[in-house]
Amino acid sequence: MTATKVNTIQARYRRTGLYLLIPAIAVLLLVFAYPIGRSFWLSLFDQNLGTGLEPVFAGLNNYDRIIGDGRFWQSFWVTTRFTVITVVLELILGMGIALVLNQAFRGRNVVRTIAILPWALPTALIALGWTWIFNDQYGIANDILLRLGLIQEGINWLGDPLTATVALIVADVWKTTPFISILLLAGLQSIPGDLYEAYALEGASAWQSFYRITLPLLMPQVIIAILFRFAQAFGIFDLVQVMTGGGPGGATEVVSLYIYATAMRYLDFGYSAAMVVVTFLLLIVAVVICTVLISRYRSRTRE
Amino acid sequence: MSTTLNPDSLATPAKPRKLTVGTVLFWLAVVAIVVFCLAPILWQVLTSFKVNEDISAIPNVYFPTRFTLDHYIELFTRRPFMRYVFNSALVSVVSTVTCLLIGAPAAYALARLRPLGGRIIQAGILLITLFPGILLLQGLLEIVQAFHLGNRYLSLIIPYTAINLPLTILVMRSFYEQLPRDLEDAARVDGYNTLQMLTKIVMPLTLPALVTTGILTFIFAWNEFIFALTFITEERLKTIPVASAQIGGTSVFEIPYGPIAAATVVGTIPLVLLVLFFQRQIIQGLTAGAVKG
Amino acid sequence: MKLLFFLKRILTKYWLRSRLFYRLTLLILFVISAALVIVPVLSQPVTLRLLMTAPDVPPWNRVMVKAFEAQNPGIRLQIVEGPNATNLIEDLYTSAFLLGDSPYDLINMDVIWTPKFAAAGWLVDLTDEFSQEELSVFSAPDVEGGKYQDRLYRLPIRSDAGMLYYRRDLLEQAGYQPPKTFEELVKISKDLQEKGLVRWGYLWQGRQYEGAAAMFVEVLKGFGAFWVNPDTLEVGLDQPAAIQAVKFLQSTIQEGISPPGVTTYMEEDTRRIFQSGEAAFLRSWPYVWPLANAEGSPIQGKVGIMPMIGAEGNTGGSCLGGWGLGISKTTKHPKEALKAIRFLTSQAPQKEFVLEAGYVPSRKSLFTDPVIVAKYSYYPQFFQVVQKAVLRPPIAQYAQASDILQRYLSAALTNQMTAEQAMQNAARETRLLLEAGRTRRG
Amino acid sequence: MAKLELINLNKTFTPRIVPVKDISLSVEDGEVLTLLGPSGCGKSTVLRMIAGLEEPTKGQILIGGRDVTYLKPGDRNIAMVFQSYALYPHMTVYDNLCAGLRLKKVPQDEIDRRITEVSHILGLDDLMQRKPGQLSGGQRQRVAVGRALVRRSDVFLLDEPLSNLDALLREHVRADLKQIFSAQNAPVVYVTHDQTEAMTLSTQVAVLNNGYVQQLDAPENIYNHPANQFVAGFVGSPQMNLLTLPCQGNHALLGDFKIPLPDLPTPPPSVVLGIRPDHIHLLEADESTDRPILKGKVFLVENLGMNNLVSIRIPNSQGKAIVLRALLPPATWANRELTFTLPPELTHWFNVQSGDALVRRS
Repeated sequence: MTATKVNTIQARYRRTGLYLLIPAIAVLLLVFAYPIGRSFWLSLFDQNLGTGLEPVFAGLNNYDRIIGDGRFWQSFWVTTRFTVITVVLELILGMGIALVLNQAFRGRNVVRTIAILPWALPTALIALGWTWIFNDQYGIANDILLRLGLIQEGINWLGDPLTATVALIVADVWKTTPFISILLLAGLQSIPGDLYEAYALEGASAWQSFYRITLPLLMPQVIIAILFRFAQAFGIFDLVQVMTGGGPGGATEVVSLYIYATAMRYLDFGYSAAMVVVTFLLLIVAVVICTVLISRYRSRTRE
Repeated sequence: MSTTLNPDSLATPAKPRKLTVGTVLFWLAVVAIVVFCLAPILWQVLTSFKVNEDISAIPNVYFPTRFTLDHYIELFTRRPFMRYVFNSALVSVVSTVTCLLIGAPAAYALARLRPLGGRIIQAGILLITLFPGILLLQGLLEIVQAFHLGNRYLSLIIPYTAINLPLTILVMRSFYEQLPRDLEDAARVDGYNTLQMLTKIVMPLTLPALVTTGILTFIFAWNEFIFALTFITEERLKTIPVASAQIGGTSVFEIPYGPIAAATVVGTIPLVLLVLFFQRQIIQGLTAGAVKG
Repeated sequence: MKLLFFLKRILTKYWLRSRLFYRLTLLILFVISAALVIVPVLSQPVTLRLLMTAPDVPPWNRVMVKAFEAQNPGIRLQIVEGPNATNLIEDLYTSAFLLGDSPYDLINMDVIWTPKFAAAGWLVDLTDEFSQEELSVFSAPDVEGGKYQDRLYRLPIRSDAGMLYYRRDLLEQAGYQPPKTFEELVKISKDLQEKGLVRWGYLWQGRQYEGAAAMFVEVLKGFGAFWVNPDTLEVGLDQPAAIQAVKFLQSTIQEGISPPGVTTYMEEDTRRIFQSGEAAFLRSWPYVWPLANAEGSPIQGKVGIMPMIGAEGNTGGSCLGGWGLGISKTTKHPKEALKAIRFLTSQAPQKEFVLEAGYVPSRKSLFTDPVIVAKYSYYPQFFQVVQKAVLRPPIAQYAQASDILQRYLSAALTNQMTAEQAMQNAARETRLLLEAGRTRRG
Repeated sequence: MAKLELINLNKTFTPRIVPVKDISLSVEDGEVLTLLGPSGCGKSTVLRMIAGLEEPTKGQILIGGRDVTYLKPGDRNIAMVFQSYALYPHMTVYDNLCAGLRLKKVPQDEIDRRITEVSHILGLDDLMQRKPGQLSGGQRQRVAVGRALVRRSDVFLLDEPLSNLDALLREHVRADLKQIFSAQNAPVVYVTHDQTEAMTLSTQVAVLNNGYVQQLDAPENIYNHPANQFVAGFVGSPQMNLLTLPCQGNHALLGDFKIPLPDLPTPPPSVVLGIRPDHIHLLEADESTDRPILKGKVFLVENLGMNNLVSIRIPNSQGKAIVLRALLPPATWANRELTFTLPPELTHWFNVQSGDALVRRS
């Protein structure tokens, strides 16, 4: 019997399964694995305008350059700051929106539709819109603040490092809070209502039940949202490219913008590959940390 | 089924509301959400219909004193904006369809057929969803160079398909796992082979899921910027986001906000329609893709 | 129960299915028919394509294209409209070349792109196509700007140079001659400000962008410093003179001669202030002149121009801008492209172009051409400016070097670093950059 | 028609999860074999292996003498009714019925003939163009059976087909199924955890537990002569009293009472006594008997409607009191002292260690 095992039903299914997977895997390897692997390889070479765009082996020189590159570390800091602030704001706002949308009220479906709209729209176009809103002369942001008497004269939002960062954060929070609130909303709906009722019977206040039931039970979704958003925010490109182009003065230049400029503008391919590698490794580290957190959380709640 | 949103089943049961401070605050929150989400879009829409004097009026003119379609007309006459719309549509639709064709069977295999290395593949796919496009750009550029794909739709279709594959696979897999296994067993007893079962039983049954996934894929493809910016330099082949971001004005130092606003409106209308019609599916797909993964 | 729920769900969505099939079919039909339409059946005469900023397109179409196609029936010249910002145009050209098969045959190049495009091997070497004699009709700096490592890649078609605008009326009123040095400029500015004639003395572009690099090149020249020596790749940013240059710019802000906002200004910001009559001096490009002197401008007829000045004991220099044409290596029509360049840079079309668009010509004789002078009386003055123009370093990694400089210059101007710190950092990073290519090339 | 044989089937998922350890069975034409057992006993796995939906780790499956162990489900010529019915929700009843036949390239007129016949038997004539979502539970169940019937398969498999129906409907359908089974000749394998179904529908019942067949027998034998303690406890409701009792010579000690053991070569130190609650014989006040008399006090009465289930505490001077449950006609039993006997012919004896019956009767 065992001799014919190769042709057993299960084996046949498995084989069919593999065939079904092959096209997808091939595409994924081509578009994901090759570029990443290639970057690792290329990061060991100098390939730039100085070398006539020919690769010349350079060992770890490019990594050496990164260490001494003030602009890379500035962009790194800008990205990290942007990521942390937006993710925190989006989580708080997203949680609020999710809690509201989880209530039953007239017109809830309409509000839900509206609430996911920002997420669905093209970032580049939305960024153009925000650029206009934050225009120093004709922007509505200034106009509203002026009318409210909060400022005395118009702010050149995108012209100042601090306000440009604020503008970017506002735009990103607007754009991606819906994503988080969707995730959290799904989490909220999977929490059985009788839990709240049981807890309420014990005399818990709304805040207590949020803190004691909602938050802990929502933790997996929160961690997943953080992970997703972290990766996305860390790789943000279009919003910044369109709104500030990294300016003023590199104050809003995120890592991906610098990598893009290094590759596509400076044609410093070896160096940009090294930056890709560094960013990639940092992302992996973050993912590992999050995964550990999730699994630890899950095993803890199971006990 | 537990994490999909079913508006009929509420975590908090509806109670008859009385006008209390709580309800007032609650409705204020609802209004705030609506304003927060809609205001920037509305401002852009209003701008697109304003004459230039209104656009650059100080203090701001909120509602156009005179409605004008000039910016839209300029958009379509000065530039091949129809082409941009067409390019975006073509690239998005083709990559979406390809993605579903490749992704759905793969998702099924992962959900039910337990192929060799399935777990590793799945973990890899999960990881991949987190990679930002910038990490792939340079390598893809080389591929594009090697196969002379520059300024061809394929140079966008392939990356879009690939980038959407992980999400497609994750979402479809979670839908397939919810499918009652008995149905497939019954089909096997009836004599369907795997492919027939996929096409005749599983796919038709998960058509809503395919639509859901397809919409997500379409949205991502329509909105993509960095590859479209890099792999397409020919004007006729540009997609809407890139073309809009590159709209030039009549003077070097002036930015044409009217046409840009109009471009924004034109470029987002298809997506607004999608969201209006498929709100539920989008939410479902997103949660299935992220939470189940 | 689960199954029942599932069935219910399927059924409630069933409407979706039927309509969806309908929609999908429609969509596929649409895609197929559209694909058939696109298939480019363009077996037309030779078409030369080039990309330029949106505002350049109308005058090109009105003059150059019309004239060229009239003279060369077999060749079409197609101008592709790009975005406004020139750096975006550079990126588009760069991407196009990187992708291989560039869709552009001719390249309309800013002066600072030439070394990069040439070093990348994307341009046809034109050195042997043009004799010294042919080149001598162009302004010398413009021709220089088309060279990289002594080979010619670009023919100038339009010149541009930084210059100093001043309020002739106010200077006369206060009894001043136009300044010869920065020191004089500062003195006059202060005086005029004190007299309440103007709010600001001197306007320049201090935002972190390429314009600031161009502006700074002039100040460097004015202090006798240099940025990068293109032949030796020596970096001069941390030399005392260069640091002096930075300190001069810092001082204009500190002393209230320049508005604090100058560190965020680009050309238009400074022009608006100058044109509203609020400033005595402005460093900018030729495009300001017609606008400042336009009907209804508060300073119409009250403006003078001169080449950029220097510090005491140094001669100043104007930063060279300007555009020229090169040929893409991947073009299928190099002969036609060369023919087009010869035609477009020749006397008659350029003259007409200058008259139409008000651009600064690259051919020397046009500055004094009677017809042109009749329309633009100030062109002979421009000639002086252009002749004194200095180049930004024609090195392959100019863009990178410029970004490094902009970064640290901006840091110094906004007082995040001292002038010394900033320039030392800039010099160090620039050296690292040039090193990465040079050592391994040789 | 074909005999179904299972030879030493084993299914091992992981070394610790072995739902089917070693099962051999055979079902002849016209037989209805019920696989009865608690959930997790491996009965569904056996059925799925017969269908080809699972693959045995060891062992063989023969249908009509043909080895089908590694054949695809579709190639085995079997039909199966699923617990959830597994009707294709996107197809009409008609399409559901003929899907399998079409795949087998049965000619259209033959398909129609068979469907007409089956739909007539099952009363599906008016439902042909409906989709499963528009059918009631009972109708769906009939369609599922119909789908199996039209295939005219060599073996007919049913996996808890009645468990999704409400109690009333279940009785009807049970009767219908019984008729359908007897009207056709293929071997039927029927999986259920419901003993009533097993008793009413089958010609043979295999009680499964723990991956083994505990007893394979006619339904009445399963009830009356359980082969071991598990079968005794699993079959019958209310559950049989099973008491582990110490032995003294030829007697088992039930509290302070002595019950004679059956004839055994060597009397064991202890033994399990089994007596169904309904078999406990209450002695009337004037009734006399030569059997050992037991006495106990009622401490709990559960009203089952037709009867009362009475729990009796029997005093035990050696240790803890022993509890017996008896099924008695309704009366005020609470706190009464009862006198009763255990009819020897209805008393079962099991080995304490193995659980096997000490005496096999047939």
